[in-house]
Order: sequence, then structure tokens, then C-alpha cells
Amino acid sequence: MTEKRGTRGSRGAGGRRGAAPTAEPKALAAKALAERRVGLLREMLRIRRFEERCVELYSAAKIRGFMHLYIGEEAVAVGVMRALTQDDNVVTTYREHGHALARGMPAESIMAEMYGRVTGCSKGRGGSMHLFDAGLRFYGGNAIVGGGLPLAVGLALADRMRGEERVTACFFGDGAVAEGEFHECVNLAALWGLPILFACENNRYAMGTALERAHAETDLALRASSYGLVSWAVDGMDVLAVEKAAARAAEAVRWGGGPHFLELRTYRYRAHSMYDPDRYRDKAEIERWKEHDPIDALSGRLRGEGHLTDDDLAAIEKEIAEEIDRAVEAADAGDLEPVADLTRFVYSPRPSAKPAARRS
Amino acid sequence: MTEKRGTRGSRGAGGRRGAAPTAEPKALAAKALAERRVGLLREMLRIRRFEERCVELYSAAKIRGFMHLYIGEEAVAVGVMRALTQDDNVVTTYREHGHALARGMPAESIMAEMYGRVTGCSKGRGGSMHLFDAGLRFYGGNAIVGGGLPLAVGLALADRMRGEERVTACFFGDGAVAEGEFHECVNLAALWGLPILFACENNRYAMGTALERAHAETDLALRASSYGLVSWAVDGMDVLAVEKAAARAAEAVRWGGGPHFLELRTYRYRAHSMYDPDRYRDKAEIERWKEHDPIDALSGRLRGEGHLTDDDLAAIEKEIAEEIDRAVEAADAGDLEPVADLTRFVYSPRPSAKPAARRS
Amino acid sequence: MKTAVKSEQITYREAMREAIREALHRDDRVFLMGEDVGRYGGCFAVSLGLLEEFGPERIRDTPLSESAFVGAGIGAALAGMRPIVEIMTVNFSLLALDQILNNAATILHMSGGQFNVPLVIRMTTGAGRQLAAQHSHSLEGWYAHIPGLRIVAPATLDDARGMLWTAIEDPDPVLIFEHGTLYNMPGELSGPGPVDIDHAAIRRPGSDVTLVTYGGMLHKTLAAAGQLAETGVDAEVVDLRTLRPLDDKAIMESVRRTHRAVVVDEAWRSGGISAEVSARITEQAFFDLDAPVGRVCGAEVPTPYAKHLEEAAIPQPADIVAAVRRAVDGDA
Amino acid sequence: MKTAVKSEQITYREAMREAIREALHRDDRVFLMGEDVGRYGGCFAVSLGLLEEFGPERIRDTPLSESAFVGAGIGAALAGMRPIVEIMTVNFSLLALDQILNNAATILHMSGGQFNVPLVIRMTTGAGRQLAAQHSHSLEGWYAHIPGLRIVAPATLDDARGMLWTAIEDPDPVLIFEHGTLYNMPGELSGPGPVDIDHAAIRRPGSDVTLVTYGGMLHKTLAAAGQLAETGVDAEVVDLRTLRPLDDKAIMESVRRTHRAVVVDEAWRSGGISAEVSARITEQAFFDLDAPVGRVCGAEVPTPYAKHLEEAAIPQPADIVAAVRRAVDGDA
Ligand SMILES: Cc1ncc(C[n+]2csc(CCOP(=O)(O)OP(=O)(O)O)c2C)c(N)n1
Ligand SMILES: Cc1ncc(C[n+]2csc(CCOP(=O)(O)OP(=O)(O)O)c2C)c(N)n1
Ligand SMILES: [Mg+2]
Ligand SMILES: [Mg+2]
Repeated sequence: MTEKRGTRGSRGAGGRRGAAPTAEPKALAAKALAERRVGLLREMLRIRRFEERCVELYSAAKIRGFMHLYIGEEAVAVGVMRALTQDDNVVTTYREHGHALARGMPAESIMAEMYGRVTGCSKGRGGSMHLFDAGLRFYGGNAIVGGGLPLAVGLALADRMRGEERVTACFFGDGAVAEGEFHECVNLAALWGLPILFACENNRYAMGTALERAHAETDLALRASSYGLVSWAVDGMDVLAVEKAAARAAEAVRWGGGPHFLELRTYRYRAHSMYDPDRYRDKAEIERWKEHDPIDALSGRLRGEGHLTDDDLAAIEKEIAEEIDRAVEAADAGDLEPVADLTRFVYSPRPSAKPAARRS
Repeated sequence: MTEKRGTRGSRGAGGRRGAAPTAEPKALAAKALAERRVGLLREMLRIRRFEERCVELYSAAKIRGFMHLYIGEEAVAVGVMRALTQDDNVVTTYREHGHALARGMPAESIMAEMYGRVTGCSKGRGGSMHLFDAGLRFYGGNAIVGGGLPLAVGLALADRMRGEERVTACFFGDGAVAEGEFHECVNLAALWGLPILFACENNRYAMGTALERAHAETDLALRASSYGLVSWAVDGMDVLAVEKAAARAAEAVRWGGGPHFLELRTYRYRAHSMYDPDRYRDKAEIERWKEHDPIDALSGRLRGEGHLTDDDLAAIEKEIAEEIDRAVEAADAGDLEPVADLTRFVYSPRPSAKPAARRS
Repeated sequence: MKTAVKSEQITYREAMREAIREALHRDDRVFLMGEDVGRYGGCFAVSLGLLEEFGPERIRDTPLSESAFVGAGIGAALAGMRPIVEIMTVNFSLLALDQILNNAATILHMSGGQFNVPLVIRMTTGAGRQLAAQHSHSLEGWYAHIPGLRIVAPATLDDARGMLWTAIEDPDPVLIFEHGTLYNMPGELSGPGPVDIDHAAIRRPGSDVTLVTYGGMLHKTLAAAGQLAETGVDAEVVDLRTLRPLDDKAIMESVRRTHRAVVVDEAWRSGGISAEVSARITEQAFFDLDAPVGRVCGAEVPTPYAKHLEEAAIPQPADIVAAVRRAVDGDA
Repeated sequence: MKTAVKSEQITYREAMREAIREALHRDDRVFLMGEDVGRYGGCFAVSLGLLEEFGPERIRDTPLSESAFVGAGIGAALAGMRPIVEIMTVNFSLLALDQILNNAATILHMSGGQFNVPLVIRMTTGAGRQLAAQHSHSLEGWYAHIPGLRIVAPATLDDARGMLWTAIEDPDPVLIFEHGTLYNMPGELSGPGPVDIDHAAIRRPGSDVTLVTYGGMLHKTLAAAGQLAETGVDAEVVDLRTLRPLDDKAIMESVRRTHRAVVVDEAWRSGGISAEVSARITEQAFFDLDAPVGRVCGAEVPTPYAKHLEEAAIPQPADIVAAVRRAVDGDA
């Protein structure tokens, strides 16, 4: 079940700052904190509702191809993204609707992409598995397992060489840890001390292959630490734990602490993709994990603390539903790329033809 | 310098057998042991002299292409091969003259191969980097760094599936540990408990790249242990230590103990290949390692114990020189494969044309 | 053991599954290895039920480690086993290409004939399911560049059922490419047993033009031939079946009869198998040609997701018809 | 900064080195990354001395991790750097092919044009040095199958010196293939600066037959043309220079003048770039041809070590002469 191991390693820098706050700022801070947490809840709910709508739209054949849902894992994307600045880089996988939303990509742009419209974030060329957004430094959904890791190493290398204080967050699954590219990239990042936050979403399955049937050592945080980088296992069903660990790790990475590895222990409630009949696991196992649902847990806590009412929640749900409705409408109305433009973006216009033909 | 770390892990099974031997058998056993050690010395010398001759022959343009010498590392091949039976499998790299000789491949067959003769072990098609010998279960010199590892996994898998009590020994360098294939293979072997002896020849350099410039964690035995397999660091300049560790490991592997990893700490005295100007390391470093020469060390010890005289050594040298002379003569006299047979061995004769054309 | 009997309706997927079952029953050196071939039932359900029948040793799930498990297949083949390695999709096979080219295709020669690699690798290929640029390539023709490999592409149920048998008996590595759009294709089998993999097959005889194709494109080409027949053009359709080595004789015999040829291939045009077929026709039947050899190929673009773009990126019957018209009408 | 001046004798290796130096001086986004490019001085000594001049950040030694460091080059390019990644030998590039095909060649399209990959990858290619089957392939023509990549093969000193500049300015990935036998080739440079990489070049004008080639084979082809001249056959030699995209216009113009073509390529024949050139000539200049397009290619065999076998496995001037004779004498 959800492993309740806390974050390991050094304490964050927060506790060391300044004198004890007075009572009033304390109350203010508590309010700000509660609002912040409601914000986290809102983001998780937004992802879940978006994904639920995707299921309907897939059944209605509006969305096609492979589609991988994030339901159950929302705390990971929301917690980690919260720890990043807009100037940081994100590299991710085919299971990236949640990352895209949490990063701030408009639902419209994602939905239109899955509808294959030119108004989609990747102009309809990518679909569900290949969301990109240059403005958000969102370097894509990569559908080769492990394939995004070397890109992250390169992005981080560029930043290091230019002296930029930027973190590259790279998401990948437990399955990806078995790929050679994982090994090469973690070694390279550790060897060169690159500013990367490795965010391993351990949802215990790679398609139908359970963790213990893929890895001789199933403690992935422990395995990663063997490369000589800082590595923590985090309860990926607890958005606050994720946020805290990610914030510490990102801060350390940003200030030159070298790559950090977070194993975010989570679970996907739905099948691997819409193609997957989900034969390989016990339904009871899924139910047990649902008892630790990240959204229920946080909303329960916020209610208990008096920071969230039924009305608040209804308002949030309404806002989200409206956003998604708008996204679906816009996607439906979106234009298609003209077929004549099929081979655009295979090669770019050359910068100039000027040096040409001087010698050959 | 040579790290004098002993083998780690469980004691071998030897100590547990039978009652204390009486005095006479003890003397006999000591004699047998000494002879055995002289045998190890002889094998190491044979490799060194062979390699020295190769240098001459390369300068004389009799041998061409890439050639990688084993001088300085002899204790590794000799010690590990001694721990194997003739029924075990060997997979190795382009730096494999020593492995081939220690495995029992005739010097003639290797030399003829490097002369490009059809009398060579690979019929002149392989050269220095691709020695193969089916009779000795010697599955080749592989010149893709890390490329032999998956083959070893497959050989061991076949044995496991058929219930054979066979060990597959796989040699590779420190450089190979950085390749993704290393990671995938060690994980797979550990996950499936395959009978593999991973023999990592850590000679501290991958071409011109020193260990610490290639690996974030330079303790390779420690790194390997993170996959959950038994892993020992061994003084690879001490043939007795290598033999002992390899024997224990091979025995454990053979009886179902799963894969074992030996990091054999050694050094190459010569440049990476005949192309290498050896600019990247300090000559003094080489000299320091030579003080721990495996041949000098063992011959010194045997002399000190009265098991080896100058005459013995001279006789051994003479035998070896004669063997190598014969190998060179035979190689010189060997035939060339007719050019008409160039494309032999691209495809095999099909077993039968019988099922053909029934349906298509 | 259930075997398919004549006149029973079956899909391409089931035919392939039967072929694997049959191989596992026939020869205990055979085993199936790959990602999710066991518990999951195969990413395209080809191996569904085999784990239950043959157990986890012979239906062997692997971690996500393409290079290692393909290489392990090579090693097991060296040791005398008869592994069938499944790679989910052709794009992922790039991760194992070092093992395939530098080892599987090479060891027999490099060892002077000492070591065979009787390995079968199966993978899904092709576009048409809106899977976008990292799941839709057609690289089988590209693989056909590599000496030491045999490349087959079953386009019919009988070939799906029969090619594996012959492939497993081959002492050298055979790669089987299964087009993803074919798995649900229903039909009847003419019976179990091996089929010849040395020869191309004429799937539709005709006299006006030779259409050379294979795999997923066979069915579009047959559709195009049907349309052409209505306009009075009688096209012969040659299914290459094996892309390496090519059956030159079958191709040339057809071209010598029809004097015109169009090659249809879903892969990118430049440097695809269509170029090789065209070059060989030019070399071997130049003076029999009444028109230049035409090619209908995939657009040179990473496969886009959007349906209309994907359709435009791969050959459609209308494109084939148009190319044939050019070959027929463009006579000198 | 020393720059090569006219009429100074220099080798291909030095020309390449100067090109890299120049790029590093000109643009601080440029860096060189690969195995042993620094301390060792480059496996073929191309980058010798650059570490001392530019330091370890910009002359960056990597571990043996082809997929990671090629992919890191892609990532750094995405971030706006201008990496030059060196892969020691084309065979090892297979380990990075997933990154090259599935990412470098694909991301621009897959992202709807948002992300360019201005990456240069250099590698050694080709046989002729008795390095046997895992170090001698010629896969540049094979790479030319992949849309999104630009493939260049400098065969002359000027191209070794000038192509890198143009490649670095290209917003898309460019692969530079350097034939291993050329590094020691001496000659003179016509000067520094970029060269056009869009066009093929006529290296020897002639009127009887067009010989299409590139890279290491250029020099054997020129030698063959010299021998042919003595027997009264005036061959035109076209150096493709860029294998993707091909300069169809230059090829067809030449063929329309000579009416005969032979393609010379060291790579395996089936599915090589020679097939593509042949197919295009057939498509675009069929009615100008007096003879079928000929091909002189490498034997379809993993390159053997033994000198006589290796020589027999790759095209020699005598083979080219013989193929031209067939094209010229075999007239209908
Ligand atoms: C290299 C490669 N091999 C196989 C696949 C097919 N595949 C897609 S997702 C997946 C499972 C990945 O599992 P994991 O890394 O744990 O991520 P998750 O899907 O659980 O988020 C597989 C096998 C692929 N896309 N790429
Ligand atoms: C995949 C691959 N990359 C690069 C090379 C070139 N190369 C040959 S040997 C070598 C160094 C290997 O070092 P190590 O594994 O330590 O073995 P050693 O040579 O020291 O015995 C390199 C880089 C290669 N043969 N294969
Ligand atoms: Mg997972
Ligand atoms: Mg080494």
C-alpha cells in the first residue's frame, strides 16, 4: 500500500530564516497556506475532471490513438510543478495531460490537440502523447519510454554551461528505470553535477508488468542513490509531501547541489491506456489504493481544518467543468491543418541562402 | 594504486569438507598447489610473451586493424579461466588475446587469425578483435563496448531453461559499465537469477578516459551491488586472489546462487590500442603499477618458497617462445580464404527446401 | 492442442497466435520473450492466453530493456534455443538495433561460420491508427538493407500462420513485421504448417501493369487494382512477402509480361525498399519497360497524429490508381 | 586564431579540426562533445589540441553512453546551444539511433514547429582499414532515409573545412559522415568560410557517362574515370556531397547530357543510397537513358578483417571501370 516513508535527507532552508513571527502575521500566513492548499486541491481536481472527460471523448471517438490517463497520480504533477518556476524546464512522457495542466497549459490547447486540430498545442501533429509548449518551456510528451531523459540532460547541460539558475524537471515512470538510457543519463547528470530534478513516478506498473517483475531491486530511490546523487522516496499520494520534497530538491538543484532524484510512490487507478483490458492486477489492490486518494485526502483535511466547505468545492467543480466545457467546444470548432501543409515542420526554412555556392 | 581489498562475501565451501588431512597428503597437496601456481605463472607469461610478439608483428605490418594488448592484466584472464570448466561459456571483448590463450585456444589459431588466414580461428574474417572458438565455448571477442553482455544473458538464460549446470563468464571493461546495456543486463541477470559471472576488468581507463571522468560512483563493485547481486572487488594484479574469488563466485553461480559480479582491479601497461599515443596519463602512474606486476609478484613468491628456480623459468620461457615461433610460422604459411568465398557465412544453407511452396 | 481448421473464421491476430502456440508445442527449444507478452497478454493481444498454457518460463515477460532482451534472444539462439522475441513496435527496435546489426546479423560471418543465430524477432509496424510519430514507422524495408538478416512481412492469414514455422527452422535471424492494421483482419486459413518464405506471390494476376507491394499495403493495392479493373486496366499484384532476400525472379517475370511497374510501400520514399525494387527492375528488365517504374510511398514526414494528416501521409488506393494511370497513360 | 591560408598543405583531418576550431571561436554556443574528444585528442585525432585551447567545458569528454550524450546534444540544441556531437564510428551510432530518429528528426514536426534541433553529429564511416565487421560500415546512405535529418559527406578538404559551418547554421539536425580513409589525405584549401551544402558538385566533367558517388568513393571513382579516359571513355563524376536531400537537378542534368549513369557507393547494395539515385534517375530521366542505371556497391557481407577479403568487399576502381564498360558497351 501507500508507503508512508517521509522524505529523507537534509532539512529545507526555511526553518533557519529570521526571528519568530508575531501572532498576526502567523494567522495571515496560515490563511495564505490554506489558500495555497486549496489551490493544490483545485489543480488536482482539474486534472481528474479533465481526464474523466477524456474517457468520454475517447469512447465517443473524438480522441483517438493511444491515450494514457493520470487519474490517481494527480498529486505528483501538482506537487512537483508547484515547486518549479516559470523559467524552469519540463520534460515528460506520453502520460502527460496532468503535467501539462499543472504546468499551466490551457485545457483548450490540450483538448484541441487530442482532437487533431491546428489549434492544438502541437498543431494536431502530436496528439495525446506529444503535448509541447515552448512558452511554458514544456519540452514534450515523449512516447519512447526513457526517451526524454537524455533531452533533460542536454537542457540542464546547456543551462549549466550558460550559468543559468534553472531546474530541468524530468518525469518518467518506474518502467523507464529499467532502460539503459536511465542509467546513462543518471550517471551523466551525477558525474557532471547537472541541475536536474529526476521525478520518477513509481505507479508500480509498467503496462502490465509489476515493479517486482521488472526490477531486481524494487527500492528505486535506493537504486538511484547508487549513482551518487541525492535520492528520496516520497509518498506520491500526498500532495503536500510531494510539494515539500520537490521544493527542497528543486532549491538544492537550483543552487548547485547537483541532480536530485525523487521516487514518487503513486498508483494509476485506470488501465495503462484505453487499449488495456487491465488483466494483470487485482481489483482489490486498486480499491486499497483509492483509500489513499490524494484528492480525498487533501479535501478531507481542508474540511477538517475549516478551510473548505461544500460550497467552496461546488464552486471549484463548477469552474473546472466550465473550463473543460469550453475546451471541448473550442476543440470541436477548431480548424484542421490543411493537408497541403502536411510536410511543414520536417525541415525549417534555412536562415539564409547567402553563404551558398561560394565553393563546393 | 593496486587496491589490496580482499574478496568480500561468504566463505567458500572448501573449509567444511572432511577431517584434517594427515602430514603426508599435506606435503603432497602443497606440492600440487605449488605446481598449480607454477602453471598459473606459466599461463601469464605465455600471454605476456604472446602480446610482446604481437607488438613486433604489428610494427612489421603482419597484423593490422585495431589491436588491443593485455599486458599487465594477465592475472585476470588466467585467474578467472582457472575457475571455469571446459563446459562453461566465455563471452569477451576486443581485448581478448589473453582470454583466448588462457581458455586454451592454440596460439597458432589466434596468430593465423590476426594474419587474416583461413587457418585462423575465425577464418580470417574476425582479426584481433573477433576471436571465436565453438569447441571451447568461446563466444567471441565483441568490439562494441558492452555488446557482449546481452549475449551472456542469453547464454545463461538458455542454460537455466534447460537446467544445465553451466556458468557463463562475461568479461568487460570499466568503460562498459557506463553503457546502458550494462544496466539492462545486470538487472535482467539479477532479476532472473541467471548463472552469470560478470568479470569487470577495471583497468582504470576507457581509452583515454579515466574512471573518475566516466563514473559518478567509481566503486564499481559497490555500484553493481545496487542491483541486488553478489559483488566483490578483487585485486586483479594478484592471480591467486583472482583465482580464489572467481572459484568461489563460479561455484556459487553454478549451484544456483544467481549472478555474481567481480570487479577485478587491474591496469594496462600499454596504450589502449596500437593507434593510441597514450597522452592522457602519467608515465609515473604506469611505473607505479608495474611495481605490482602480477608475473613478478607470483614468480617472486614461488622463488621465495623454493618452488621455482632460474632454470625452471628459463625452461618455461623457452617452451613459450617455441610455441609462439611455431604460431608465427604457421600463420605465415597459412592459406588465404579464396575471394570467391567472400560471402560465405552471411547466410547458412537452409536446412531443407522441403516445406517450400506449399502455400504462399 | 486446438488447431485452426479449414473454413473456420479467424483473425490475423489469432493466426499469429496459433503459429506461436504451434511452435511452442512442436519444439521445446522455442520460447517467447518480450515486454508484456505474458500477464498483459501482449500489447496487441497476440500472445493472449499463452502464459496460462505454457507458463512464465516459456512466455517470458521482460523489463523495459530492448537491447538486453533482444541481445539475450541472440545469446539464447547461440546456445541452441529457438527464441521468439517480440518488440512491441518497430520504433522501439531502434533501441536494440546495435544488437540486431552488430551481433545477430554479423556473428555468423565474423566467427568464420562457427556460430549461428537462429532467432526470430517479431514486431508491429506501420501507421493508420493515429499513434503519431513515435509509434507508426514502417522500417522493415530499411532493415532489409542488412546482410545476415531475413526480413518477412506476412500480409495474409496464411502467411501470419505459416511464416513463423519456416522462420523458426531458419538457422539465421529472421525478422517478422506485422502491420498493426492487420491484426483484426478476418478470414480463413488454408491449414496449418509452414509456408515457403523464399518466394513472392501473385495475389492478383493481371496483364497491364505490375504492382509490387507487401504487408499492410497489399490490401490497399488490391483495392486499387479492383478500381482499376473497372476502368479497363488489368493490374497484377505481387506480394513480396520476403523483403530480404528479394525474389527478383518473380518480380521480373511479372514485369516482362506487363511492361510496367509501380511499387507501393508505406515507408518513406527516399531509400525505402521501393527504391531497391525500382533499381533492380531497371537493372534486370530495362529493355522490357514501356514506362519508368513508378513509386507510391509514404510522405517524408514523421507520421502526424491528426486523422486527415495521417491519411494523407500514407498511400491510399486513389494514390495507387493515379500512379498506375501515369504509368499507363504516360507511354512514350 | 590561426586560420588556414591558401596554398598551405593540410590534411582532411586538419581541415576538419580547423572547421571545429573556427566554429568554437565564432559562436560561443558551440561545443564539442563525445568519447575521448578531449584528453585523448579524438579517436582519430581530429580534435587534437582543442581541449588545451578551449577547456573541458567546451571540449567535453563523455562516458561510454552513446544514447545519453547524443540525446544530451539534442537537449542542448533544444535549449539553443549549437552542439557538435562526435560518435567515434558509425556502428556505435546504432546505440543512439533511437535518439536520432525518434527525437532529433521528429521533435520539430511532432511539436508543431515549436522546437528546432540545431544539432550537428559527426562520425567516422567506412571500410578500408581492416577494422572488421563492427567498425567498418557505411551507413550514411541508410541514414538518408530519415526525414528531418540532413546528411552530408565531405569528400574534399574544402568540404571538410566548410560544411561544418553551414551545418552549424542549419536550424535542423545535420549528420556529417567522415570516411576513415580520408583523414590523412593531404591537399590545399581554397580558404575558410562556409560552403553551400545544397548542391552536388561535378568533380570531373565528361560526356559519355555520369558516375554518381560521394565520400570515400569519390577518389576511387576519379581514379576509375582517369583509367577510362585512357580507353576513350569520358566520364563525368558527380559528388553528391549531401545525401539527404539529394540534388536531383544536378544528377538529371548530367544524365541528360551523358545518357548513361553508374552509381558508386561503398555501402551494401540492397536498399543503399545507390538504389535511391537509380530509382530517381529512372523516374526523372527514363527516356534520356541509353542504358540501365548501373550500380557498383559494397558486397553484401559484414566487412571481413583479412585485407584481400576486405578489398574484395568494397568497390575498387577496376569494378567501376567494368561497370562503366557494361553501361557503354551494352547499348541496345
Ligand atoms: C522504448 C519503449 N518500449 C516500450 C514502449 C511501450 N510502452 C509504453 S508505456 C509502457 C510502460 C511504461 O511504464 P512506466 O515507465 O512505469 O510508466 P507508466 O506508464 O506507468 O506511467 C510501455 C511498455 C514504449 N513506448 N517505448
Ligand atoms: C559502443 C562503443 N563505443 C565506443 C567504442 C570505442 N572504444 C573501443 S574500446 C573503448 C574503451 C573501452 O574501455 P573499457 O570498457 O574500460 O575496456 P578496456 O579497453 O579498458 O579494456 C572505446 C571507447 C566501441 N568499441 N564501442
Ligand atoms: Mg509505471
Ligand atoms: Mg578499461
